[in-house]
Amino acid sequence: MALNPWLAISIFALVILLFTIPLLSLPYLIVFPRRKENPFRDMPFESGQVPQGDARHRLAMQYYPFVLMFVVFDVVGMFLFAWGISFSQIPLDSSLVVLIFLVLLGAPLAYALRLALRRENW
Amino acid sequence: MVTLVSYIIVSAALLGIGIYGISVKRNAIRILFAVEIIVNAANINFAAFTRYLNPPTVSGQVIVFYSIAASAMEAAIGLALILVAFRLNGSIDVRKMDKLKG
Amino acid sequence: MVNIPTSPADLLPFIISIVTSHTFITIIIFPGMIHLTLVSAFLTWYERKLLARIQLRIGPLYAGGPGGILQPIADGVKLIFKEVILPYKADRTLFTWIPLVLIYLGTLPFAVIPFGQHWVIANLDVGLVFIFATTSVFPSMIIIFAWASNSKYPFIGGLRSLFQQVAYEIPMWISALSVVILAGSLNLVDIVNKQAKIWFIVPAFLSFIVFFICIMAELERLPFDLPEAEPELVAGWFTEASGAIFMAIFLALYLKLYMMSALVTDLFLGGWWGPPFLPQPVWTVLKALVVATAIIIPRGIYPRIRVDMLIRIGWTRLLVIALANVFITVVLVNSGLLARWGL
Amino acid sequence: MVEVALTIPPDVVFIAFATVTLLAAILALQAKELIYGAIALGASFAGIAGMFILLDAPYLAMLQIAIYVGAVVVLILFTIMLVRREEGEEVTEQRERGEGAAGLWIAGLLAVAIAGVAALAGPNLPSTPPGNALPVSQLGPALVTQYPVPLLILAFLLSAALLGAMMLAKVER
Repeated sequence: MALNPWLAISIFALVILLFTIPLLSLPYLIVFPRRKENPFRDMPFESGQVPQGDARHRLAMQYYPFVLMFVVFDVVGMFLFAWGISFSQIPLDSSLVVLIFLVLLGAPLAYALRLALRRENW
Repeated sequence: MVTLVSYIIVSAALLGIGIYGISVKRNAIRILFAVEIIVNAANINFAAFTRYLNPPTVSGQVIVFYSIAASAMEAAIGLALILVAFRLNGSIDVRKMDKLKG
Repeated sequence: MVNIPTSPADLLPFIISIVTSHTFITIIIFPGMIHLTLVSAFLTWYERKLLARIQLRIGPLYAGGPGGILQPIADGVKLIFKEVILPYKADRTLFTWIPLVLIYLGTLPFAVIPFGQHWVIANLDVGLVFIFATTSVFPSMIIIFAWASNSKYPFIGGLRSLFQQVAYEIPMWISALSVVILAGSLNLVDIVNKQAKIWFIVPAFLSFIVFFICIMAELERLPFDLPEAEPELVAGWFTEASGAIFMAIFLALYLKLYMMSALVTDLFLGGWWGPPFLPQPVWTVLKALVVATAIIIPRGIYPRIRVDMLIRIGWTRLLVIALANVFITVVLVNSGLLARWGL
Repeated sequence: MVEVALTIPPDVVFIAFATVTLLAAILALQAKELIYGAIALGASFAGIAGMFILLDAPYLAMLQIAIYVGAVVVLILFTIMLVRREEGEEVTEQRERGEGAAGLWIAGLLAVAIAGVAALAGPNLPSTPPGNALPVSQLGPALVTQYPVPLLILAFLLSAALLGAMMLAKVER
């Protein structure tokens, strides 16, 4: 007997909730009501140093181009998957479009990488 | 009973929320949120209309495909612009982006 | 169809019919929760024992059973009753509930991973994309958790984790694409059924290598464990996690390890296919454990690589190799070389 | 015994997804901290993905989650963390009097107008979808045989966006 797969997934999701909610409610039920303020215990862990300044400081720019490239290639990946499922049903000359698509994206990717890997840009 | 009209109503409500965000908010990132919400409202309509077409077709789904890709790129460019504006003005408040004002 | 009982006499048959139904067994017992809890607990013990053996130590020993195999239970009891320390100015809501989301993201993909012809929770047509969609939510949750704990080590670790997972996700997908082209389906049951005659590791060997390297990076395993480099960052993005929260994150990470191993098994190593003296699910679990061993062993052997090398490998080498694999696969499929295996 | 078919009741699920989508969209615009706003935006997109599943477009749903929740939200979080002030202050939303009410009025009017027109046209619109939905494998052929030109234009769009955003964000020297 086959259930609708999405229904099965939602039942599974509910079951996970039943298993994990008790685990993570414990801090709310046991720990947090009895907390006493203790500035030394709640200090962020920095190997014994006294923390200086805010931890959420402005982060380094050098990771930004890679996140950008990820967004672009996420889209490309999803398009390629849609083409890949039905590769055998598509005539080969139609698949040429995908080849052109990838070639068109190749040069920008190379240039973007060149920009991204130069440390003085960020 | 879920009909085509229910999807259109949800989409119209999302459009309303998005337009409210664009017209009232001052934070550039929130305006970007609002634009994304509006694009998604349109996507719901495309997917709903193509599902209710007879004979069935996937054209609407393909349009949503391109629309999602385009709006992801729009977010990338928009956020880069916000970064530049922050670097120039020290703020992402759109009312303060008035360098051209005499 | 479900028979709702109307009289007390019907209650017992009703419960029996529910408990013996395919849905209940798959969700609660076999590919579902009990199996997952047991295997992920086993993996925590197994990793410690294996690393100890590699480094000529003994490892867990005293917790009972052969070789201290009950160690995970002792650990779990200890961690549940430990105090949860909330760092100064941390965001309490996000700090306590993001681990739940992480467990969710680690467990939900098992809904579509088949362990046997019928041992699958949901026979979903877009199964593979479902897995990729759920795993792609990991990086944002990690960076939010790191931000919420308001401490410097977690924040740096979270950033590293983010850009590492982001860099290796794309080559991973694209190397899986050649499997999709070979099988002509995104349904994992169909993909494994196509491997009855030949495992996809043979026609798509390079893809397998790329995929394996990418999941090592996705799982933050050595030599790619920069996000939790102990000498530099204490414990990376979960430095501030303690007690039940630490346990939840730990569980989520081991679930993800097992999930990726099972995924490799189903995509490349023929899933449940094997000599018929063992039942199908046993083959899948055994192969997945072998893959997990292969993922764990480098932790005892190799040093970690540098950040810039990590980026270079991911975005230049692996992406190009993965794209080249797609073309190799297209040529292979079209040349008819694989026709004798029905591909 | 009463036999009941175990299926998804579409009305309940639709209402649940619609509520999640709309409430999360409102929260995305109104949450005090931008980080919470970004998370709420992700939840809203996930709700829309649920609606795509109800509309028998599971591939679109997965695309929505992978691209929006997986990639765009990461980019937004990253930008939020980059534009924080040094002293840790978020940009405040100060608003002149009457502005919020006016925006709400216009947006509400527009939404009600569209919904009203749709409801008036309701009897003429099809109320039930045609029997079988098309399988996922129909999407690929439509993409490369019916719409190849948009695909190539998309390649230009992607490269322009990638290089443009990178050139904008890089430090001028």
